[in-house]
Amino acid sequence: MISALKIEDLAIQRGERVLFRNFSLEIAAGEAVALIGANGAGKTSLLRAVAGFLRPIAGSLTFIGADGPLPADDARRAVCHMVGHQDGLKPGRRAREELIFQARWTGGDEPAALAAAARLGITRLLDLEVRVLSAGQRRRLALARIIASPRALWLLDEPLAPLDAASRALVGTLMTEHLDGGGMILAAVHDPLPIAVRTVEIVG
Amino acid sequence: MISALKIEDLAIQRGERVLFRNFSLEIAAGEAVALIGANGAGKTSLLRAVAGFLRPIAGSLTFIGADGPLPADDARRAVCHMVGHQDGLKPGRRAREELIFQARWTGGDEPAALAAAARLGITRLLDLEVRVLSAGQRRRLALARIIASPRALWLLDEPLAPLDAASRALVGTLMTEHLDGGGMILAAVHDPLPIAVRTVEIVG
Amino acid sequence: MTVLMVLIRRELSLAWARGGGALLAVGFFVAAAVMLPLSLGPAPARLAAVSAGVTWVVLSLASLLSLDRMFERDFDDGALDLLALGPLPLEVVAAVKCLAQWTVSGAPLSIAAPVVAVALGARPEAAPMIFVAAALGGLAFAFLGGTGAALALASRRGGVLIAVIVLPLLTPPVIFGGAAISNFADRLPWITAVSLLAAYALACVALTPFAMAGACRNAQS
Amino acid sequence: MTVLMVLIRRELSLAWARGGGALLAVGFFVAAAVMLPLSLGPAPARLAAVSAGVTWVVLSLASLLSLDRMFERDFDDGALDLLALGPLPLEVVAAVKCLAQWTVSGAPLSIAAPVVAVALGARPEAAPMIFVAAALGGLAFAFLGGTGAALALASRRGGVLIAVIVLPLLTPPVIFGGAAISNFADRLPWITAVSLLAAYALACVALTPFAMAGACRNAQS
Amino acid sequence: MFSALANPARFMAFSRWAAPILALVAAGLIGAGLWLGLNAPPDYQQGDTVKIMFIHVPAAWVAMMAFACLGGASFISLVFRHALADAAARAVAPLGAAFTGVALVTGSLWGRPMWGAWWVWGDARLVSVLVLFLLFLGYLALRASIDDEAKGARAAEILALVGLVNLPIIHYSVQWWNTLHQGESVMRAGGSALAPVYLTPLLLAGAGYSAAFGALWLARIRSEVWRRRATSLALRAALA
Ligand code: HEM
Ligand SMILES: Nc1ncnc2c1ncn2[C@@H]1O[C@H](COP(=O)(O)OP(=O)(O)OP(=O)(O)O)[C@@H](O)[C@H]1O
Ligand SMILES: Nc1ncnc2c1ncn2[C@@H]1O[C@H](COP(=O)(O)OP(=O)(O)OP(=O)(O)O)[C@@H](O)[C@H]1O
Ligand SMILES: [Mg+2]
Ligand SMILES: [Mg+2]
Repeated sequence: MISALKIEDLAIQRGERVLFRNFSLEIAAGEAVALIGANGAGKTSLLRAVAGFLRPIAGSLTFIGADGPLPADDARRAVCHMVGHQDGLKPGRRAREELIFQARWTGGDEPAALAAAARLGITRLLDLEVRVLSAGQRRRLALARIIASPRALWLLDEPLAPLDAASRALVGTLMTEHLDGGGMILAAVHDPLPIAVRTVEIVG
Repeated sequence: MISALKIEDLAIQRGERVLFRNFSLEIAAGEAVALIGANGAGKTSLLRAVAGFLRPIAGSLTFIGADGPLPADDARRAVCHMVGHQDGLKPGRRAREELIFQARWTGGDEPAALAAAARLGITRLLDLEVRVLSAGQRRRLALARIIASPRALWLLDEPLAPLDAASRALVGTLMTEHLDGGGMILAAVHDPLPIAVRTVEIVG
Repeated sequence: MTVLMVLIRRELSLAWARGGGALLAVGFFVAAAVMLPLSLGPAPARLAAVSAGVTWVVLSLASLLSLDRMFERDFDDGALDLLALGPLPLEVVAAVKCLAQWTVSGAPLSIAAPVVAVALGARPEAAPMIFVAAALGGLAFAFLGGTGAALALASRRGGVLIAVIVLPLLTPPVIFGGAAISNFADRLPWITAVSLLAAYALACVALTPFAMAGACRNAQS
Repeated sequence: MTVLMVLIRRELSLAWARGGGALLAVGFFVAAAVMLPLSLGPAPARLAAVSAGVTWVVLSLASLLSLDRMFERDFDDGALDLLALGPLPLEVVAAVKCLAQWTVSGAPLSIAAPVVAVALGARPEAAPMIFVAAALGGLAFAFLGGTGAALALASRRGGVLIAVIVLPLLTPPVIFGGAAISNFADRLPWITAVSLLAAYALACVALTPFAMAGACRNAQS
Repeated sequence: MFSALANPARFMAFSRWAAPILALVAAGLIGAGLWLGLNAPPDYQQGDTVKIMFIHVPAAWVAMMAFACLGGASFISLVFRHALADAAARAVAPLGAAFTGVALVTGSLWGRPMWGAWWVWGDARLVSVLVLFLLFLGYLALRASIDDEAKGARAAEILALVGLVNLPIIHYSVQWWNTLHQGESVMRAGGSALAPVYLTPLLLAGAGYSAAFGALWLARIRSEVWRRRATSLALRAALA
């Protein structure tokens, strides 16, 4: 469990282009940050840097635990949940297989996975192949995964886009619960989130 | 060019489940319809039925031209543009190759494709591989395609989700121009469109 | 440029990238040919006796490489939907895909085949027939492979299906081709075998596009 | 169930679906073996002389089938990102993927290989060595193929690259294996060749996971 | 010395005079080696064809050395993320391919009179050298096929490290298999099997080839560094 994420003077480059420089942000336990910015500003890139996929060209990313900074790579494997533009679900497999695998892989178990599915209202869909799910159902499946295993930091990339109004409200509730339990959320969004958040803009 | 699309008493089944029955809708030239409904209600399925991918179990779909109903399959090949959840862009190819091919395939040409790219502000990105584009840039590329070749009926599945505010306004303008030219739009959405539209809800 | 040309150009370039095109198939084939003497040990006489036949079999395997993905990518990323909304029917699209596959892998292979066979010790007189058999056979392999790939689209167990569906269909052209090559080399009558091979290939070209288009439509719905 | 077991089960089932698993590889292999005598014409002696070597080459090719997609799907659909955020390092994930690939195709192939070789006329005494060579070689092929597949991830020309990258690396095990089989059958000393093959396979198993993980991280960034 | 040269500015200063000096040394050594070699008496078995040795063998040595250099530079670049090491790796690959090509062609020319064949597929040494050539090409192809330069560099470095396994295989191929190719004769336990009339020019040519390789490599690294400076300047200009 971590108590804060500290981003200091971060600079990220993609290809030949520096997307942004001197980006600083601190997220404490129980806090949610909505990341906004134009298309191509670098929201996804920032999330990927936090998750450890991109190496920043300058600045630092620190995961702070109860006793100070943690080794970043270990911390990531223990605390990060990510739902990106690509959801990592295999079209040819059943929703149940995918959910249970992904829950277990991040430290959850089968009952937790089924409970998460129930929570998101997709129990009925679990025996379908992922390929036949509607866009919103599929996103709910991806979100069920992060409910199924408790990890402190949620990195979400436009999590609500394909969801209907009821599901958005539900995800709002789930986010609130996560924050109340000391979790953190960093979400890249174009539309406002259904919870109270601090908004941070990325400018190139 | 068609002057109206007429959907009468349509019923669609996916797998074992009938999604909806007795769905009727008429879209006239210059009109836009926003299709709303819960996740899994069948918005995408309806769009795919209009495009001819799904065969309805009951009811009829009629494309009406200047001199009455047209043979559906020929009409589709001549008037339908579709931007679905999957955008049909190949990650490994350059944006330019993809755009020009798709424009030509639907009856446009290279200058029109480049003009469309300029219109959507992605000229600078044309030499990049599709895989490195951000979600919003990629969606703009998919939309540039339908601007590049004039077809009367746009079938759009959540077209605005990954776009930033400026691009949404721009797409609103493009839609208005399309409608002013006698086009039609049928768009499945969860968030309101930036233009005045008739809203139709799908209920199972 | 007509829309057909546009499609052909695109499919050629995709086929090239997808399977590694010519280079992969030819590389695979040449590698196999190189490995053969390595794994047999250098005993030219043993090798020469079987070189034409072995070349032909390895060739048929090489031309199967990456066939299974002919439609899968387009299906998964939605490109097949866009193709279906274009001016040409899916039957034509499917045929163009198979021809593109043949052009980037079958054709170069059929040029490489006689060279490799002769390098392995086949009699040079057999070379023209190896070329003809490889070209015709490659056509049949591409269209049959495409059919298997399209049929497997809607299933969760694509690969298995392709094996079960395609391999039996591939056997006749392999037999005809092999007979044509060995008869030709042995100065026996070879016309029948070649005609059978050609007839089979043409039948594949003429008929399988309908099967492919139907299978694609079925998967899309 | 430990998380490693969870991963292994998933990768096995994906490998099975991806390449058609055992059925495709073995089917492909048996088909090739059946076609061989058909295309050579019935001349048992000619065939028998080369059967072990040919089997070995066809086997090495068959085990390359569908290797190229080992990482590509996971990369394209984002699953690789999720795997990277799990408890086990990517090196382990890569190794498990290759082992899964080997289990669904290499292992069944190495059981089929001696049977096929003997059916083609190889001396039954050679069978055990064919099995050993096929099993060890298959291991090397799976890990080297995976390395090529991972390296090609970031590129637009995946297939070609895999060929250019992997084929040279495959040559040594093919040579070692071929030598082991033919020496064993000829009652010549075979220990060196087998040890070299085993050493090469083990080196692949031990070292390439680092290359694969590095290549995946590089592509993800 | 390496840590000192790791600084690009210092490297550029050093290589500026080191490259031409090495080139001169190479010219001298190769000239001497070839002169001695071509004037050596014909071999009692091989006749005059033995003289191909003075081109073939050093080229083969340098080809292997080049791959070792490629592997070393790639390793440094991968582990220490040192830009100069990457430039060095990139610079050495085409050179290595060229030397390997020379070894293959001269070997093949030599093989025709000696073994009666240009090429023998069953020979492990020949094939493993061909594999070396293909690995160089693979390295270049991989680099070229990835648009993002940093990513391409990294992927190619990984490949170079994996390809290092081929080096011992080439070297020991003559021992592990019964090849047609010459066994170890120069550098083997128990002293060289070669007569001094041949050995001296061979060693001279070997040293000369190595110096030529060094000179070319330095020059190529220099131009690579210049190319990078130019692109980054152009980029800065474009962004400004
Ligand atoms: C295409 C054909 C050939 C290739 C690829 C080739 C390759 C090589 C290589 C890589 C080496 C260096 C081995 C090492 O230092 O570990 C070498 C050395 C040598 N080669 Fe060749 N060779 C070929 C043909 C020939 C022929 C035809 C001859 C003469 C009959 C020959 C004679 C030698 C000799 C005498 C050495 C020095 C051996 C030693 O001292 O280790 N090579 N060759
Ligand atoms: N390998 C690369 N080479 C060149 N440019 C790249 C590369 N990868 C990403 N980019 C560029 O980096 C920019 C940042 O992309 P990113 O996905 O982070 O944006 P984003 O803020 O998430 O946008 P969106 O709102 O559209 O999702 C884009 O302009 C993209 O084109
Ligand atoms: N082959 C199939 N078998 C069973 N059910 C299917 C099949 N294909 C689709 N469905 C179901 O059909 C329903 C309609 O899906 P559709 O994609 O049309 O919904 P949607 O209205 O677009 O939803 P969203 O807002 O989430 O995009 C979903 O519940 C889906 O699970
Ligand atoms: Mg984004
Ligand atoms: Mg939908």
